[in-house]
Amino acid sequence: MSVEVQSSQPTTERLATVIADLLATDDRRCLLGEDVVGGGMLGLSKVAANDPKLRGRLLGSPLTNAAHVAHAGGLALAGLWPIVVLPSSGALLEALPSLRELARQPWRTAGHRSLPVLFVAPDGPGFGLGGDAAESVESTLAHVPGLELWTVGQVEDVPAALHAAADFSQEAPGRPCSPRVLLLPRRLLLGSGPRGSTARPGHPDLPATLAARPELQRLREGADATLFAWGDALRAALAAADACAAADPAIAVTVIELARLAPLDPAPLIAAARATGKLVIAHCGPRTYGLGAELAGQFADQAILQLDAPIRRVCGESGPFAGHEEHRASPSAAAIVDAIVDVVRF
Amino acid sequence: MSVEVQSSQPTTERLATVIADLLATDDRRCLLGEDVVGGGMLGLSKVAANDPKLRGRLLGSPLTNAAHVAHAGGLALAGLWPIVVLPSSGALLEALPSLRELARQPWRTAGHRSLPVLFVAPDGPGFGLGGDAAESVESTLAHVPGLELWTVGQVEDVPAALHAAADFSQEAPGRPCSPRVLLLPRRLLLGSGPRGSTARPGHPDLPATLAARPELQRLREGADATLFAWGDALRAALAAADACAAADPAIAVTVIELARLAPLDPAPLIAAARATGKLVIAHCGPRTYGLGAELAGQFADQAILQLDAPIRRVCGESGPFAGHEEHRASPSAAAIVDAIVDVVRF
Amino acid sequence: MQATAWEPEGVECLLDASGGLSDPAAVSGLDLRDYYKKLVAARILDLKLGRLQLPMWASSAGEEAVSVAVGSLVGTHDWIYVGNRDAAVALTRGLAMPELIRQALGHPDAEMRGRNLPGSIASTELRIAGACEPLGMSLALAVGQAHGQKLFGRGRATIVLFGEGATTSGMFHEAMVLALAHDAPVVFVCKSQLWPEGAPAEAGLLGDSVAERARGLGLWTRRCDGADVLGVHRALGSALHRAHEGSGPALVEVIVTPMHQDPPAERDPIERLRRLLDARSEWTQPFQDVVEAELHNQFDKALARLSAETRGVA
Amino acid sequence: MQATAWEPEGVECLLDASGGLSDPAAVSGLDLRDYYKKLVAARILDLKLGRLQLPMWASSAGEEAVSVAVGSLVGTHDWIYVGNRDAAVALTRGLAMPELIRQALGHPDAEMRGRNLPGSIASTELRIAGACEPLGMSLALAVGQAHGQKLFGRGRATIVLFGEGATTSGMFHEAMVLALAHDAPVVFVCKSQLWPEGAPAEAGLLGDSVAERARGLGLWTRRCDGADVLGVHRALGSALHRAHEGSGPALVEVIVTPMHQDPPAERDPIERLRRLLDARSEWTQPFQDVVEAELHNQFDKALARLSAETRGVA
Ligand SMILES: Cc1ncc(C[n+]2csc(CCOP(=O)(O)OP(=O)(O)O)c2C)c(N)n1
Ligand SMILES: Cc1ncc(C[n+]2csc(CCOP(=O)(O)OP(=O)(O)O)c2C)c(N)n1
Ligand SMILES: [Mg+2]
Ligand SMILES: [Mg+2]
Repeated sequence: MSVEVQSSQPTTERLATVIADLLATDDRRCLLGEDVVGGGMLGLSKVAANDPKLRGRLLGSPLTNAAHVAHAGGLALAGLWPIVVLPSSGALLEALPSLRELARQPWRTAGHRSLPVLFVAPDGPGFGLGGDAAESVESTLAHVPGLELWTVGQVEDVPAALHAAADFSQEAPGRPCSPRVLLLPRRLLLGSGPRGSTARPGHPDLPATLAARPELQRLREGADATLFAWGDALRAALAAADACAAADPAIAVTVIELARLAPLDPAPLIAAARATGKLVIAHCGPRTYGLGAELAGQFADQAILQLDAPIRRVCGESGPFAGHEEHRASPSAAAIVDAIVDVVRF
Repeated sequence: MSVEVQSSQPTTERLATVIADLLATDDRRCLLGEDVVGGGMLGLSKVAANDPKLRGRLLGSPLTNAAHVAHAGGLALAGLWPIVVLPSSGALLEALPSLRELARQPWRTAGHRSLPVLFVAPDGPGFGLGGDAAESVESTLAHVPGLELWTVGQVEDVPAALHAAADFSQEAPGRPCSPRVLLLPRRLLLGSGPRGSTARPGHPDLPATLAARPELQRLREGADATLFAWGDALRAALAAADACAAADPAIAVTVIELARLAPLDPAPLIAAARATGKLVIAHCGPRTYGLGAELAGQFADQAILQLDAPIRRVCGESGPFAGHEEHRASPSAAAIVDAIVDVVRF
Repeated sequence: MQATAWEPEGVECLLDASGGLSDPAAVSGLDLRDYYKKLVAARILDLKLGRLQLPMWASSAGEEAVSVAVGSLVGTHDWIYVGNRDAAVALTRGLAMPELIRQALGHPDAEMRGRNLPGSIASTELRIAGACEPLGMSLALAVGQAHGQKLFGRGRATIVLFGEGATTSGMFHEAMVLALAHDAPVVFVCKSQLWPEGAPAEAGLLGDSVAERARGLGLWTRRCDGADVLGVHRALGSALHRAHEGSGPALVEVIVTPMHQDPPAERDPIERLRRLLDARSEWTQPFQDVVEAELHNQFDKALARLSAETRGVA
Repeated sequence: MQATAWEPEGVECLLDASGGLSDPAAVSGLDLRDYYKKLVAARILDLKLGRLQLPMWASSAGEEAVSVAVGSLVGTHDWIYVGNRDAAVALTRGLAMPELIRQALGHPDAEMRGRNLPGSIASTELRIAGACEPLGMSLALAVGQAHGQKLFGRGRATIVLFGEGATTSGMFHEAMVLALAHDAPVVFVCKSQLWPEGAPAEAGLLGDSVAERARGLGLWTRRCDGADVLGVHRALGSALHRAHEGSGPALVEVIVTPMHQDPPAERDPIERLRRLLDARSEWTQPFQDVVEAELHNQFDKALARLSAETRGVA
């Protein structure tokens, strides 16, 4: 009687399946967060909470400003692989001293202690609440020495991104893990993706290990300009590239998604920049001191001979924003198109 | 009998005089910090503690992670002009949520509430302790929306920088003050300056108001290259510029000191960059995602037609550092010279 | 009357479940009918705001004893730091309904231009500061504000409202420590939500009562029952009086019973005072209807005018 | 003997000021002469390290009861999170002197490559974690470590050492809250420094004792006198036993008397145990001299070898 009519599934439901699978496939994993036992604020632990075998590893915590992050780090030091689901990426700023301490531990102990812990947090605009809940925190987190910072820009990639980020199998004596943050753009959390593509172990769509998730992805190919983007701005970037491709005359734009923001590997970015010499960088949050500045700085140093136009950064305005102003926190596709046309015609 | 043999005075003593004078000249001012009543960890409240008229406005606090910063903000909301002396700029990262809240208040209240509060903190390498005490935190603090961030690069300017930063006389209904941070490079705190040049009111050396302290200063003039630097890196930058001027053939370098790091006014920086097209940026702390990237990004956008060499950033290595490795946290004059020669000969 | 699982422990009782007053002298100066009107107004405001379908909206029905006591007792120069369910504080203190609604709607023309946190109503003139995002942050700001008031020697005080969930945060601890260290005239008002089946550990209730924990640090404290409107009024009045006098900080814990949990009628603070008034023949159904209608009208008119303006602009 | 202003209040006494033992059964399993040797070693280590003129160095003389109890009582699989004046924990637990000195000197060849905070001695093999920069941070890490131990079901525990100054920090509060919420096998050991004239408010002593405040949150606590070495041993032993057994977290507060403040002789923990041994004719001056000389020799040899190596390299 049941026919496969539902081709799409909300991102949060897809993530709930990934989380249950992650817990099922390695019993070092445990899940922390507010109300995880009741399914979690975003429903991400709903599937796990209904599984009696997994419930014991859902560790609900009292509300704290900073110690919950250190607590998770302590669990990792004890040999667990904690996954911490935060209500907002702002919670990572609130707990910054703890996060800094965790990220510093492998250095402080000269590699003797490992911190296989993952923090997952909704980031940037999307919920319409403004304030902290519209802020993109990557420009602050990228300065935490020793932290690994990942994000994701395409809604269909979100489950795979979580799956990969929760993999700490590369841990070995003398090869300590760094704590990891995965920022999930709020708009992607509100979206949905293909229902089939869950995280069942052995499912061909999913990377089995972190190594299988590339630090950057080429999503469009084009010789006229190179567009760098990540997180919530990627959607606008792809729309802009597609609009350019459809224009007359067409502009062919290479689009590069950055998945890992820290540590940053500039070499492939520089190579992509040199290939066209016409460069646009798009990201959420303010332009001033945004992470896009580092890319521009790298290109102005290492790709100067190929540069034959200004490097344009298309970003959000400077915040904070009220709920009704959230759209100002991210760049629009139109603004990105303008920047592309600008540099190509320069 | 007493002759003026002592021409120089330790920076901390000079600052202690400034602080006493600041408290004396406006009774809205109060001083917060650990052990301020006993003279303070760095001795900065020694002079004030000996003055019975000022002692009542020295407010010693218990040790807290974050609330002391919010507490100071509350005092400012009540109409005081608190000056908070912190043991380390790391304390501002530890209290980041409080600092973010204070900086957001003028926005949150649509300008109805003002926060005339100043945080003064030793920053960067210098004390030989490594870890937090060798970190330059400006790259993190520059992302706090609404915060005013100042630093100082020349030892003789330190008292004037404090004097100017503690001035909130521009406050007026409808013109709320933002909280302000003044980072004092640790090496300058260990140095000394001319004894005469204290902060007595009416002293001609001192700016009476913040307006009198420029956001940037041109410290050397030269047509061959432009060098941007701030904080602890300024000393190395000036040494590098002087070495270039003395070389044969001489290289004439314009040196620009940035005093206010946030909010950043790019226009004068871009003008200075365009003037030579040969650009070097020097600062402490890691290059990747450092504040120098924003300058490079601005120049790669707005000065592209004048750029005829790569933009070089000469910075510290990526930390953290042990105490014996602190020298790696700042750029050397030799590395800056190399970069200047590089871009000039390009 | 038999105590139910809903009755909080360790509280002094002034107005009992059947509306009996154990110490009439304690409320001698208070116009009880007027006070009742304020409570009803608070309840109706919550009802009306609830119908607006605002994002992140949470009802404060059952917490009126706190809002009305705070709004009535503070002096003109006192500051109040509110949370997200304290709209009735602004109402009681006299914020005009149109502005209250603009703020609730996050309207760009509101005093704070729609920048308040959802549910939080502020006013510079009435010295009501809105909520902060980080847990417990407004407690530390309030301590500084109170400390500043004390330094100006004005005999003024600051009240800060928060929930039991904040008491596990470090900010709560540090704020109490700073208040004690500086002997700041601040009154911490904790609205502790209790469920009959007992709150989960995550909700922030640990060890004994919040008031008892604060007392362990050296704070003057009171623990009262939010259904006992007059007890809350008395406790908060004492705390404020101490603060105004320069006797230092205090914490008042109020056990609030959310009405949406369908508690027995006597857990409703408004019903309790109604029973007292009724017993004194100071309550009638027409009186009730008039009080309710007044607030309904005020609200509906203000909302209608705002909608008209907004349409006019668009 | 008359109590002086140096005597802490609210503590149970096992070994009194004159070396009298109130309950001999409480230390029946303990080799007191051996324990005394460890205390002397701790004191001499402090003396020797003090002579190295290290940056930020602070003497721990007077705190030996804590270091030696911790170092002696922990199980092989327990973790200890130390502060900056706990070098004797590593010594008692058996860290080799050359490595201990390398770490104290911040030597690049030390296990942690000179990255420890000044004064902090760590060891992966001995499960000693070094100090953290943010106030109270190691408390929260220790809670997580202990919680992890419990999840593996191993009956292991974690001890964390800190000072009274940390107890005003939010981290202290949050760490206790998390330990309670997760029933983690963690033992908080607070070394409270008391001055006869009373600590300044800034030093972190507020309200009643730290132990009493922690008890208010629901923790099992003991408060003891750091001069009473056997009382400290007993209290810490009970706390650890509970943690190993799965009975949850505990806090042991020890009132320590810094020797550099020249307190009366009976405030010296080592002197107290000496009096007991002397009364039992188990102490002689030659015994004392041998114990001291042993540590001096060990230290001097290790330091000399290290200097030779360093010269060899340079
Ligand atoms: C660290 C952190 N986690 C979660 C939140 C989201 N949050 C805001 S208020 C709140 C409930 C706090 O409970 P309580 O203090 O009792 O407030 P009330 O019940 O009165 O809303 C939560 C979970 C937050 N602000 N900070
Ligand atoms: C917010 C903050 N202020 C200051 C310091 C510097 N500091 C480190 S330990 C310490 C003393 C803390 O006292 P206590 O916990 O009693 O430690 P102990 O006396 O055992 O050294 C201070 C002031 C810090 N780490 N964090
Ligand atoms: Mg609550
Ligand atoms: Mg201490």
